[in-house]
Amino acid sequence: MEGFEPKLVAFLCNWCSYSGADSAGKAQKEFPANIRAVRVMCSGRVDPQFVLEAFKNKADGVLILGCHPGDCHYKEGNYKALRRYTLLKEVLKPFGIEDERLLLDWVSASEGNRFVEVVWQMVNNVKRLGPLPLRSG
Amino acid sequence: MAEQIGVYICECGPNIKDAMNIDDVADFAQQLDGVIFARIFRLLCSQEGKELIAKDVHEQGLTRVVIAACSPKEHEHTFRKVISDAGLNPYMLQIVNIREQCSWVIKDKGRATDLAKSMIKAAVYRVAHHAALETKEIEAQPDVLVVGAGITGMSAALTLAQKQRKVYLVERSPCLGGKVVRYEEVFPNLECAPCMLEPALDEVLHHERIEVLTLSEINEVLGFYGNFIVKVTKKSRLVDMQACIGCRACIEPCPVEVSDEYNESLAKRKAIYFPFAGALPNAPAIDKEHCLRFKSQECDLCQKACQFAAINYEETDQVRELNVGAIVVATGFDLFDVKNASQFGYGKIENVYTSLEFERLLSSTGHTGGEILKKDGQVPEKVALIHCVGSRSKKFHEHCSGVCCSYLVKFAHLLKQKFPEVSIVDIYSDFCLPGKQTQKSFNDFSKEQGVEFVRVNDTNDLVISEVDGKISVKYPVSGAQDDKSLEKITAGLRDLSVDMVVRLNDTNDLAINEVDGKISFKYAGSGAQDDKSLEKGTAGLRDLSVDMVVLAPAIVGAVDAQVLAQMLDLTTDENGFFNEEHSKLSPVSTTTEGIFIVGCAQGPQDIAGSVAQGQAAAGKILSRLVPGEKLTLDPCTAEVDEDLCSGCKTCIGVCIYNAVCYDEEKKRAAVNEALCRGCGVCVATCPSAAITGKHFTDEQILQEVKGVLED
Amino acid sequence: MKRITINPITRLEGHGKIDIYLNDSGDVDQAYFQVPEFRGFEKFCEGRAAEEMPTLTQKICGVCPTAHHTASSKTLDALFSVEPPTAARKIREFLYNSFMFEDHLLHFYFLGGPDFVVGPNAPKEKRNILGVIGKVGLDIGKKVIDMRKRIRSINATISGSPLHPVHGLPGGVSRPLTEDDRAQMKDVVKDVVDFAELTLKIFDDIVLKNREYIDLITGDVYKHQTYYMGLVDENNKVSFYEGKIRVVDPQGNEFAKFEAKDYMQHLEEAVFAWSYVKVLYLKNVGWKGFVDGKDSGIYRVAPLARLNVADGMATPLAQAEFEKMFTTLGSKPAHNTLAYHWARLIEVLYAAERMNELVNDEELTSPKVRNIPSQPPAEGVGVCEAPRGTLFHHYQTDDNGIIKKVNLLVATQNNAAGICMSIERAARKLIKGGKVSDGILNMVEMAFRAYDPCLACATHSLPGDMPLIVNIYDAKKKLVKEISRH
Amino acid sequence: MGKPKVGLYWAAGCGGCEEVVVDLAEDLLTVTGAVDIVFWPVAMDFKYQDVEALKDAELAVVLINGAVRLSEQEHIVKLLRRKSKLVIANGSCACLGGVVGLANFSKGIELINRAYKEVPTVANPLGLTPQSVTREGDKELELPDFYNTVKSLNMVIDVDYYIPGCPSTPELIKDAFMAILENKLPPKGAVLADTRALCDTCSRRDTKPEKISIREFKRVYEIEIDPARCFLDQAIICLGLVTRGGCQERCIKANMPCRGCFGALDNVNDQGAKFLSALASMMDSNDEQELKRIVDSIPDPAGLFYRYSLATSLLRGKIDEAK
Repeated sequence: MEGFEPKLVAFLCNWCSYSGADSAGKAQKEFPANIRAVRVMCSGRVDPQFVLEAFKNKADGVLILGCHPGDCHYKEGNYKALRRYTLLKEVLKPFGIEDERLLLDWVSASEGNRFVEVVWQMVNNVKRLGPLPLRSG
Repeated sequence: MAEQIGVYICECGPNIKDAMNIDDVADFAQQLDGVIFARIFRLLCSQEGKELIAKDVHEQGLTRVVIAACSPKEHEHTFRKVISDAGLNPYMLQIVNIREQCSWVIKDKGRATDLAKSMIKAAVYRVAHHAALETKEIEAQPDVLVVGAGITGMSAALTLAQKQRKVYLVERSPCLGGKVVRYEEVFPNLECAPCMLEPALDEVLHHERIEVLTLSEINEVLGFYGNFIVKVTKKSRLVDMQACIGCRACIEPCPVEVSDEYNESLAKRKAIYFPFAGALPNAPAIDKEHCLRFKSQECDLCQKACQFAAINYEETDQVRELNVGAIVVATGFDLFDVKNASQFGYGKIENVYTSLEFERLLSSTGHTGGEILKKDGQVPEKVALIHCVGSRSKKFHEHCSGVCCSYLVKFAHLLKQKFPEVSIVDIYSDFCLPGKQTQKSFNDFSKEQGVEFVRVNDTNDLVISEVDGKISVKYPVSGAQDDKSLEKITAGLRDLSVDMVVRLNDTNDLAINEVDGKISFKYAGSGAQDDKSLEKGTAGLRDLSVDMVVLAPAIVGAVDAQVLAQMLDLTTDENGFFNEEHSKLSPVSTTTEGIFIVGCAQGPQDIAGSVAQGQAAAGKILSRLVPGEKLTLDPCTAEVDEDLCSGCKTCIGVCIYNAVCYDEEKKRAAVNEALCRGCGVCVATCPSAAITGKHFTDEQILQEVKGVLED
Repeated sequence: MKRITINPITRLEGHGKIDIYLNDSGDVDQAYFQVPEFRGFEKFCEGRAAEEMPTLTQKICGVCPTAHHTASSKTLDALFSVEPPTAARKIREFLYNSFMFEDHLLHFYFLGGPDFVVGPNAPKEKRNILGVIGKVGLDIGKKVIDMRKRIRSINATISGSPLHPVHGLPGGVSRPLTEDDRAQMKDVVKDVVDFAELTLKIFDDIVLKNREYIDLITGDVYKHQTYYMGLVDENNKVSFYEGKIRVVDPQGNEFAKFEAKDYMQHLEEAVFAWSYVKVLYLKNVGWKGFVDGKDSGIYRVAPLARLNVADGMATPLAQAEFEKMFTTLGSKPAHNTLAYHWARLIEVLYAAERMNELVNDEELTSPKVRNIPSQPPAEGVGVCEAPRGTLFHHYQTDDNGIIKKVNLLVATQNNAAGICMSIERAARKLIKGGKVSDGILNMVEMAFRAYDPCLACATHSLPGDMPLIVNIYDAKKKLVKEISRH
Repeated sequence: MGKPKVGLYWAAGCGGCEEVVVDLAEDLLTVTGAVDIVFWPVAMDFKYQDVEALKDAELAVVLINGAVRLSEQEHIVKLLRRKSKLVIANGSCACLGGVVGLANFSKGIELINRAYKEVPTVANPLGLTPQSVTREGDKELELPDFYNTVKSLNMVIDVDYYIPGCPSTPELIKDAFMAILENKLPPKGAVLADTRALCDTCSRRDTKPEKISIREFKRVYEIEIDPARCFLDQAIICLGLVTRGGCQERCIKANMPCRGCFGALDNVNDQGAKFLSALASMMDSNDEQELKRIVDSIPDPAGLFYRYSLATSLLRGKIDEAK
């Protein structure tokens, strides 16, 4: 997809991933302007409706980033996220939304590098897929 | 009235200004709905910056504020305070992180500008839906309940018992001091435990703000941080502690004899008894379970024997209701029940002891008065000390109890002191001697006894060098290794070996039997043994003969921790220890705020560790439960709308803080703001969208999503 | 040339449209019956869980959902190779008869009946249930409404909803009946036979005692020599819930008798670009166009057809009426389309009698109403007699019971060709010299109304679109006359 | 002025919701006594033409059931909107898209091809499919266009009130009529049913534990279903907790789980996603592989969670193919 600049929404948990993004920033590591960060207290706060709303509002991809398993500030919030995500992935299949357009991953507060890697990876995947063609008519 | 949103864009020196067309951004922000102005300022976190905002709030009548600057992690609190001091609700603020997540990371100026615009748009959309939130305060009870009067509980209690604060110290047994008070000498420096504890025991007993409740147990805990209501049953001692002087005249006449749990059931006690000589409080207790009077027989021998009319058969159990703000759980440990590992022959073979039993043998307050004798009254000639019984093994418990090696060294030392001739076989798979002094004492004891454990395990002796581009590691030999990489060792040190060291992969593979009055061992040998008699040994089973065995069983959580865990909404791990809130950052807190776990209730500890944890928990409590002060609650909690809630209970199962409860009357869920941490898991889960996550409502988040995506 | 567009047709379940072309002398040159509706259940049921099919396919039609639910449940029995326990079989059959009873009455009193009861030429605002009530009196009207209500309430007790049952499972039903349920059912069932007979009496008084109507019924405006198809029990008696499918030729000789699973060897569908309805015909005779007779594969189903293919009714009172009808009509098979109304009421009586038999059956309340499937699902066909004709469901699934392929042959599809012919014939016979009136056009509509067609079913699409309009166009499609029925 | 004029219309719906109007039984007489029904194709001979003859807003209210699938339906609901003061969406199809909305998992053309070309019984050598306009000699026959996407009523016209359900209930319809007659209507846009989820009135609620832990979901045909116990506690998927009440627990009483026909509650934008979120919280594992296994025990989750609401879900159905 030449010249296509996807829009990605990233739901970042306040304690790990948002700080992870900040530490990438503090280290002045370049990351793509395609990412639109939305801060939530916990990845477990991310209602599957948010993901669908993002797609509905023309997001080409959605990331949910939380604390690594076992490190959740709220003990099990990220596991709740993982459960929903696993089921959501299955539910999205008949909607024809490609797997790579939605990603749940773990980024800790210190993992600025990892944040940047995950984000670039996602942006490149979605660039390959092109814009999300929502149902018309 | 229409919203008046003020947008501030911080240049952050050059950090933001140079990375984007900041004027474009401001012009763009200016156009957004509800925005009455967008100002650019050099450094908003500076004094002038703060004053500028405060001034605008007053003069421009701002109702909401958006600040595009650095990460909210840096200055959200700063700016909340600024607008709140200026008379605006602190939650009418939205920070836009255009530094860490824009100017510092987007190298293309044009793109950075566009991103900043959409981030600010999202913030303006969001802030328009912010609600004023009030920080709630609740009355808090500064008094504290400490469960367990061992050394941990006592140190917590003593630290807590300050002015205007009462501490209830609840102990199940008749006496204070837990297990430690029943040890003779404790490692590393062989202090006399009872002597060490005596002042503390005394202070606890006579402290005006500590109420000791012996023979007492918790039956019910209600409420939450700052306001727990605890029901405690205080069993009747039947002995008036004021009247009793502890003369022991009542003990002898008692016709009943039962196994003495305070001497690890190695001896017998009466139905009226002192747990051990010198147990405090210094008064006996009557064990209703065995006392004849309570088996409807006529007996008042102890009462007759008492010169002080201290014995009162009429005393009844009472239930106390305590109102406390916090609870410290110091319920200690039990030992792994070695009967569950039959290979050790424990319980079947005489003279096979657990470490706690051996402590009682060593103790001058024990039934032998400190004499170490075999059952036949003879002095042992050869004693085996066995590490890691039921621990560090997938078969039983995987954890390392951390103290056994140390006290086994102590045992070896004390044995040698008493009987220089005794030979000791120390059977171990690894030595764990952490801390400042234990290794030293290990070395000292060994030398002083002329015992030399021939095993170098000090990595400081390693020599690492580069040889032909490869790394070569040279290290001193160990005389006793089964490690293949150590096969070719020189045996130079062997001759020095006096006592035998046998190294096994897993001491749980041992088999101990009785063969004509002797205890026989079978263990898997490892081929290379540092023992003359076994020098030519090849791998396989070896026989070796001793006449006393001391086992070091795993330290596990108190057997009935589960019961308490249920009452306190705590969880325990597979070893019976209570789970802490965070293994590193909050080791003594739990997921139930206001309930703390300390000492061996939390995990295996030595005495110092236990005391430190007791005091740590006390410190946490003292810092927040201040007499006369209220507890402030973060307003960003969840809230249930009863008109929408169907009582489906889905939210209740997902809250690990037990902050959401089900009102059986109304058939509705309700959030306890004092317990809610605002994670929002229940909000996302509620199928009726009946729960609002304050300051992170669906609407607020969706507005932000809409904003960042809009073209 | 003029075109009369009848769009849409009314007092039926479903969307229908009629185009009548008049030649210059004003006589009918050609008439088309179109169904402008389609939904595509065959496709969107793919991927669904098999056990959901009874409650999915019933949404094909809100008038005969019980027929789809039952056919679908039987298809699941076959799909999972599991037999329902006797009690479950009887619960299903009771519900089915109760449903037929109510559905047929709905047609007589609400849809088809008004044409006779208030008359084909009555003002249109009278040609409906309210007009019927006006004619037969409020007492009977209340009886009708009350009976329907009570029937619906026991259907709800048995199957969950008065409209869309939910109890069907492979190998049985989700809930056994209690003695309380039986008591409630008995309290309704005690009146159903009387009510059926009352209805037959109304039909007798209003229709059969009326020379004009008899001529209309026996006359050749509404007559076609076709094959007939219907379900019969082991004694070749009419059966709604189960049995073999029997086909007779226009002379009444058995042409075929087969099991549901063999339906593909006997039936085929034709597609027309000008209608959403697929037209069924007998594969082994073939499609010869919209013509009747022995050489045309066109066959008809539903009440009259069921009676035509059967040797009689399984219950005494209905048997007597059966004999009376064929004697009156003078031939078996009877080809008189309007006799559908009569046959329908005889089926009402049969259903009433059958309900009486079942409600007193000891086994009805046995707690054992399910056999849990033990075989992996694969493929199944199920059949039952819907009020409007023979209904086939056919599913294929993967091992996990996820639907892979669906085929549905639905009641009115069987009659589609017959309806087309009947409408055209009626139009030809009734419209002469360009003379059309509201009454005449209503009599054209009576030609399809007799079938009680469900065009929703016919297209597995959603019924009931626009009211009937008649426009007369000249050959250049200029509106020359708009017929208002006021 | 005379009695208020009322119309009933049936678009892409099974028509069950009009049967429900008939099920008003004796109340039907009350209602018909209080109003003039001037348009009701299934039961009366008033015609499309009669509707056009009406003045704008002459009707007091029209009850429309069914979704919008064909051009003709869109045309008529727009006409009715013009002719009526109030429009009430009656039943799941009109409110949510209903079962017919499941077609949005396919493309329109796939539905046509399956029905007219692929099914085993069809004999269609020419590969004909229905056409908007067909020439038969000198004659021209029209059919309405078949849309690619099923729409709910409010995607096509402005809707004043909603009565959900598949089908809706006589009680709800009667209440609606009474509210209109007595001028006691709630604010525009209201759903005229319960404000809480089905669990609120479910006879099994008290048997639902505070924590449900599911390691494998069960299908209704696989197990004997306890007639008194919460379905979810039996690992059977029941949409009651995400579905508006008012249905009188029809399915529950028949010992079958809720399938969601009354749609979601006021603050929920996507019934399927919300249910997914609640259900996932009951899946008892933190391990990815194990969770996948648990999810695999749900047959056709999307079809189940969006059973009645796909057409009105946030994504509305399967996305188009990339250009």
